Amino acid sequence: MLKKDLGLLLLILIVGTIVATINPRFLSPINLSNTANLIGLFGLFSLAQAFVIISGGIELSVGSIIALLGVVFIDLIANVGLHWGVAVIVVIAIGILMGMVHGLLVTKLGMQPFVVTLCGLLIYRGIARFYTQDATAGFAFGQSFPTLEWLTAGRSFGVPHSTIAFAIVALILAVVLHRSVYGRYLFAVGKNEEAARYSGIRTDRITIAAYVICCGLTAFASIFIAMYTRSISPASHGNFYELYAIAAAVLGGCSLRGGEGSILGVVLGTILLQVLQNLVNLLGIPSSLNFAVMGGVILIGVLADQQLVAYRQRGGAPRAAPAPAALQS
Amino acid sequence: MLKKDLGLLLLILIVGTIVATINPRFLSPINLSNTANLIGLFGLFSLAQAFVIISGGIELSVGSIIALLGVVFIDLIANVGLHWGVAVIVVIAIGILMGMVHGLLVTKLGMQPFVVTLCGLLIYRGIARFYTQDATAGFAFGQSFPTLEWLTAGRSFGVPHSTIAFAIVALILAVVLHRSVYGRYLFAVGKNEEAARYSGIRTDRITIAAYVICCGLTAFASIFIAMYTRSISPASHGNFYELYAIAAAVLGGCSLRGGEGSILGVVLGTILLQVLQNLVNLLGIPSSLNFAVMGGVILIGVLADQQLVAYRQRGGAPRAAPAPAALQS
Amino acid sequence: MLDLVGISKTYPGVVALDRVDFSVAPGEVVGLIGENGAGKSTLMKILGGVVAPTSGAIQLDGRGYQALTVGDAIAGGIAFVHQELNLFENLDVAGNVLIGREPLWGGPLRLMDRAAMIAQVQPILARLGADFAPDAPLAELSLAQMQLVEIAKALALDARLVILDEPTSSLTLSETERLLRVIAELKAGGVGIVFISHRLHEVERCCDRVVVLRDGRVVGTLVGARIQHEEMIRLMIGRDLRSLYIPPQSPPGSVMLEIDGVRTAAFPERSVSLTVRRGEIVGLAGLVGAGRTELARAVFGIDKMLAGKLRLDGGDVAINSARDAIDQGLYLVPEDRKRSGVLIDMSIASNISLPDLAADARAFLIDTAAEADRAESQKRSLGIRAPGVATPVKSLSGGNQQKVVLAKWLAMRPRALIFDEPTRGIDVGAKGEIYALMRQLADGGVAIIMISSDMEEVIGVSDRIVVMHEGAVSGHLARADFSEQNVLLLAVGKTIAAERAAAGSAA
Amino acid sequence: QEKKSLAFVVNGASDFWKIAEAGVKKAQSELPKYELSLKYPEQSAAAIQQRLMDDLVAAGTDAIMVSAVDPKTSTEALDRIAKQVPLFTTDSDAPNSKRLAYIGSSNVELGKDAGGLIKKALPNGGKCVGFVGLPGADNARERIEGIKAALAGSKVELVDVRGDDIDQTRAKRNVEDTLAKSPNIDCMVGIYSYNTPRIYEVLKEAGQLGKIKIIGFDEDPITLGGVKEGTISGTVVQNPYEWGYKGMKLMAAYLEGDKSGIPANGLIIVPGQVIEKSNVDKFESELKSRIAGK
Ligand SMILES: Nc1ncnc2c1ncn2[C@@H]1O[C@H](COP(=O)(O)OP(=O)(O)OP(=O)(O)O)[C@@H](O)[C@H]1O
Ligand SMILES: Nc1ncnc2c1ncn2[C@@H]1O[C@H](COP(=O)(O)OP(=O)(O)OP(=O)(O)O)[C@@H](O)[C@H]1O
Ligand SMILES: [Mg+2]
Ligand SMILES: [Mg+2]
Repeated sequence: MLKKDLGLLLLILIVGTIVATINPRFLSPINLSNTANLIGLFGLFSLAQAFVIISGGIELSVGSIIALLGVVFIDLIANVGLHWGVAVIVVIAIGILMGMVHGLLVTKLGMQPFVVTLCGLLIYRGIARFYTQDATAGFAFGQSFPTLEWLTAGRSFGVPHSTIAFAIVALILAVVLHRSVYGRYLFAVGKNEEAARYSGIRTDRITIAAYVICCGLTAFASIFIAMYTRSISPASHGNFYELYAIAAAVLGGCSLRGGEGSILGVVLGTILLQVLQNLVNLLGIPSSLNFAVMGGVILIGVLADQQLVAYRQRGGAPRAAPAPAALQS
Repeated sequence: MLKKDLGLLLLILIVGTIVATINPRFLSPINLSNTANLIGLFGLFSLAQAFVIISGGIELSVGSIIALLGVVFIDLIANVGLHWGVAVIVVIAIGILMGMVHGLLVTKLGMQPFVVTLCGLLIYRGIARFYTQDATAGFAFGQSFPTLEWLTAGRSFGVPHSTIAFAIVALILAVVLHRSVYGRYLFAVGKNEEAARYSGIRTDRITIAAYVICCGLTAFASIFIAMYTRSISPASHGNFYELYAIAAAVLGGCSLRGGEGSILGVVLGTILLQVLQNLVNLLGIPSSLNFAVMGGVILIGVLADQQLVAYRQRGGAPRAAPAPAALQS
Repeated sequence: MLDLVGISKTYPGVVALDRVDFSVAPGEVVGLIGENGAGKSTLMKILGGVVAPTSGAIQLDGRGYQALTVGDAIAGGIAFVHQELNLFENLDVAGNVLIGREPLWGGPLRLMDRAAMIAQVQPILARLGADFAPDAPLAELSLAQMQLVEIAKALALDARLVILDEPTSSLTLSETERLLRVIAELKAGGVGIVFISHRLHEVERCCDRVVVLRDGRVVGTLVGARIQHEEMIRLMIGRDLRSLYIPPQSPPGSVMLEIDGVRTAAFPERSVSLTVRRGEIVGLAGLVGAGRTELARAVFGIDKMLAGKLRLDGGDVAINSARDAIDQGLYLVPEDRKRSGVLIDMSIASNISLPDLAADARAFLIDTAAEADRAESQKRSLGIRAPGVATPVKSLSGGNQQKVVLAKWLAMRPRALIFDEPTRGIDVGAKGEIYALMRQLADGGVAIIMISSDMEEVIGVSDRIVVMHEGAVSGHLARADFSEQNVLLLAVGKTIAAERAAAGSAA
Repeated sequence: QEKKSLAFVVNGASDFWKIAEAGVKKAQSELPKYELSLKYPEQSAAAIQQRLMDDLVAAGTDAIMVSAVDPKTSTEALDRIAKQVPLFTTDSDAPNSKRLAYIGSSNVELGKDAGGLIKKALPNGGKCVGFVGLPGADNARERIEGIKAALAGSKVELVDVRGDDIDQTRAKRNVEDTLAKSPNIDCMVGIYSYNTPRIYEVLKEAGQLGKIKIIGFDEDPITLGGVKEGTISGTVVQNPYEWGYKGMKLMAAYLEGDKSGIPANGLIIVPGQVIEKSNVDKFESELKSRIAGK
């Protein structure tokens, strides 16, 4: 697992060096700080996604949750006039509730995660748009929440607080995933739910917990993102963010078949994706190619990684990952 | 399988009756014909998606393929001045090539379908936007291709030709899937690829063929869609269409775990989704709720179907589909 | 007809086969035996084209190959029944049997001829004595029935060489009997057969020649009259084996596990009651699909019980999940190892610690050192053959995987244990060890139910036999009345005179 | 010596900005000492546009003109940019931000112009339906507000506005469904540039051209063709070419220390234009020559 992460790190360093050579401003403190800020924002919900992916599921409603909860959060503090601390709690509570519902539908009613969260994607987006009548939610002029703003969008010693929050969350999740009993159970459930059940693991609880962690953390991220954009048009806010999250997790070594992945990998995956976005803008590549560059790098990254693995255990079957195909998601 | 389809049919009839009661114009020939037209357009690529889903894969690049090939098609006939017949062949050939590449990456290089086609989603969209420099591709005023227009967007006896094309394709695919050896092998590969390989089935070819059929048919659909909208803004054309296709397939009884599904089911799934879209407009529901209505109905539909199945084999485990969880996509 | 010369196969860290020579002639039945992990399946997979050898040559009908592909093997008339099932749950029986060789019509359209398929499969099923129709959905069959389908698949091929890798591991006596008869018919028709089994009496009965593998090498070949139990065992494990039955140290104690009127989904209208005492091993026999596995799953909390009660040590227990059962000290060793028994991608240590991870954890964090220690001691006491406890279970042989499942439970404190086909695919040496372990547990006061379709095992190991027929208990047998005849009569739903007496003494 | 670079950041991919780009090109030919560029965010989202601007500033851009995705609520983000480089807004203003000036038209005014066209097309009154991509977006709201203001007191009524999320298929289907739902509607208004051609096509297929009046916004070729043909009553266009051209010149002048181009109220309004059958030919040829770069 470490070797995989090393490869990714190397890739980031190579890309970074090339960009820095072409445009030295890549390494300017302001650019690094901006990129770090976005790594923090996107990293939070990418980590969240990783938990569900490791459990063998998928969470497609990330973008819609970010839109809906962002709208709710801003509405609560800007219009309803709730104290922001209360609003944070409310928003995270809603996130946890959503995770619970997703988890229950997946486990107790045996629905496929893809279907459940696809419906979530549609429904939450619809509610967000209906809630604001398609209008943009934002603060009135001069409306200001100094503490909240400092906490979410401020910087200390040039380090954005979103990045700090991300680092802390990543550390906690790394311990949970790689050292705790829950993490071990999660891997077991992701690998083979039936065998896990026969070993006495309450697999339903583990799976539900994965969705709760995912949606709760996404709710937390939605607050940072809302405070970053400070305005949310419910029709487009967070569109495709689930794809970013999944891409970061997959680049970072999570398998969509479940049971595989590491926090460090996801962190590196997020960094790579954000550096790529930064690169497109810094090198003056037409932004229309932004998507293509991202897709190309993910493809090459995953491919190179697999070929490396296959090369190391050379002599193996041509399939780099000779898992039984029934497991192909 | 038939029972499942019957349930869906019933749901469509119920929804239809309710809508017709509230607004009798639902049954007006013009509205039926319009809806049939859209069923044809969306049905073509939903059927395509079903093949890949049955093979145990997924094709996320549908929307981007529709955008890229639509742009290419319109550019070829409107600007390059190619004969439309040649352009149709070119576009379908590109689609087949895309399918081949996806299939090869999935089989020969052992990449996960989700990853491959996610990259396709990003790359094709990027290329489409770069190709036109983000400009809209469309016909000049008065530019007209009477035969092509009649074939793709015309109507005979009030029946749109897209619907006829859809019906013919559905019939052919039904024979291929349910009566031919290829279809049998596709089901086998989707359920248990390893066992299929042990049975001497060239599983790689079957899988590649599924992607080829999917992308080729999607290319075909992209022509109809391009001729319907007659103008394509590459940044937004076809956005989220992969979700429509997957939703229709899943509503129609395809399992994302592979190895399950029927053509009739997908046809009914497509019809339901389009009736829902129609309903939002006819009943004057705010368009912002469009997504939410769709999500809600998919959720209820899949849930009701599963509960029915579980009820029929009552006493069974609470999980309606007690497949080993490792298989959860 | 077929010659393998100097075949070697190495996996990272394991030499699975070491310069093995092997041949089969038309009309010959070759037995292939050896301990778990000896390399039997690997050798056959090379024959079947599933695995490529590291070195060596293959001669098939005079043509030389470096490695066969599945296509080559099928074209060369080799049919292969794999040790693990390779079936499609979304197809019916006929579809499974004829997969890859469907009768066609419609020329280039390559459409399937359903009627011809049914007609083709029907006689094969009849020949095997299967009690299900060709158009039955596979998902509704039990494991043993599926194994019959797997065999039917090989028969349908009209092969010239049939490889049977432990075809009888979950078959009961009568089906095994039929299979042996079918083998004899094939042999008479000039078909070559490779027969792998850990049930040596079957090997004794049907093989012309027996090749014994140990640690990837051929250690001996027995022909004709020399094919005998003792001889085979000595070659396989290099020593003699004790008899199966180890008498308990003391008579059984008070009732430990009481299953009272339990109904399961497979036979919702029938209920099962049975009791097991401390220190007792109760054999649960029955024909294929008698409902034993369903009962075990329900008792262990995997499936919901439709009705009935469970008592452990005299007290009512409510079991709604496997966790509840485990917390009560009631464990199950499941029938389908690959699917339910182990997590094949995880290490031996993680598998063993899984049900009782809390014991190796401090404040929710896993103490990996303690975990490895515990796994190490289990590995040693059960003789699991692996480079280390960090080895993924995936790379172990079937038998050693089964030992990992056992190790999982033995690392805890069982009160009652249900073994569902505990020695399925386990070699004789390891079997002996497992039986000794079961007895040791029983003597320590554990109540044991052993579900088994291996008549030798049921009769050899149990203190008492309970026979099930179509979802209900059809009779009890005390040790004095043990015989294949009696078990079979009860299994098909008949009663016997001795049964009443046994019931009187056992209840 | 390095050239100074000026960036025009738009709010999303659209043909509309192609015309502005022509203006930027024209300005480039007159400003050899500058590097001018037009930047699209890859998605029409505030966060993405913000990041694009951050990156541009980091990459050393000297002045930025932006059509903010969400100007009303992006004040602080714009201020952050304005602190580092001179910032101008265009298309839709953010009056409370520290931007130096706004160049563009007023969507409310455009809406009023369209309302005038509607009243002219329906002298006896009637019912109208509007079609738009994102009904909640500011530009859509303001245009609708303008239309309603102009129609107030007349016998014409805007009864519904259907949104399509900028999905052409849905845009067309919305028109079809509206026609099926209320066949005796009197006029249809295409509020986003692509809505009008979709209306035109559906009405043409249904044989309703001329019976149902069409009023549009912007200068899609089909729209202009329809106006020429007389089947589209008229369209209200803006002048993005001027925004691009004037804006760039203004920024260059500002960087050179000439601040005279900036009025005291910071508003440089480039009025929109009402295109009807009478003036469509002149407008079209002018547009063509501008895009061709003459
Ligand atoms: N895919 C693999 N990767 C690594 N090692 C393997 C693999 N398959 C088999 N082995 C090893 O090769 C050896 C031979 O295994 P094989 O399955 O042939 O044994 P077997 O004789 O069939 O045993 P059993 O009676 O338990 O089925 C074992 O040590 C096993 O661990
Ligand atoms: N998934 C299923 N769906 C429908 N019927 C099933 C299913 N699984 C088992 N059955 C049926 O339930 C009955 C009991 O099966 P069970 O597996 O408990 O039998 P068993 O005595 O353990 O036999 P075996 O030797 O096959 O394991 C059989 O008739 C079988 O066909
Ligand atoms: Mg074996
Ligand atoms: Mg059983």
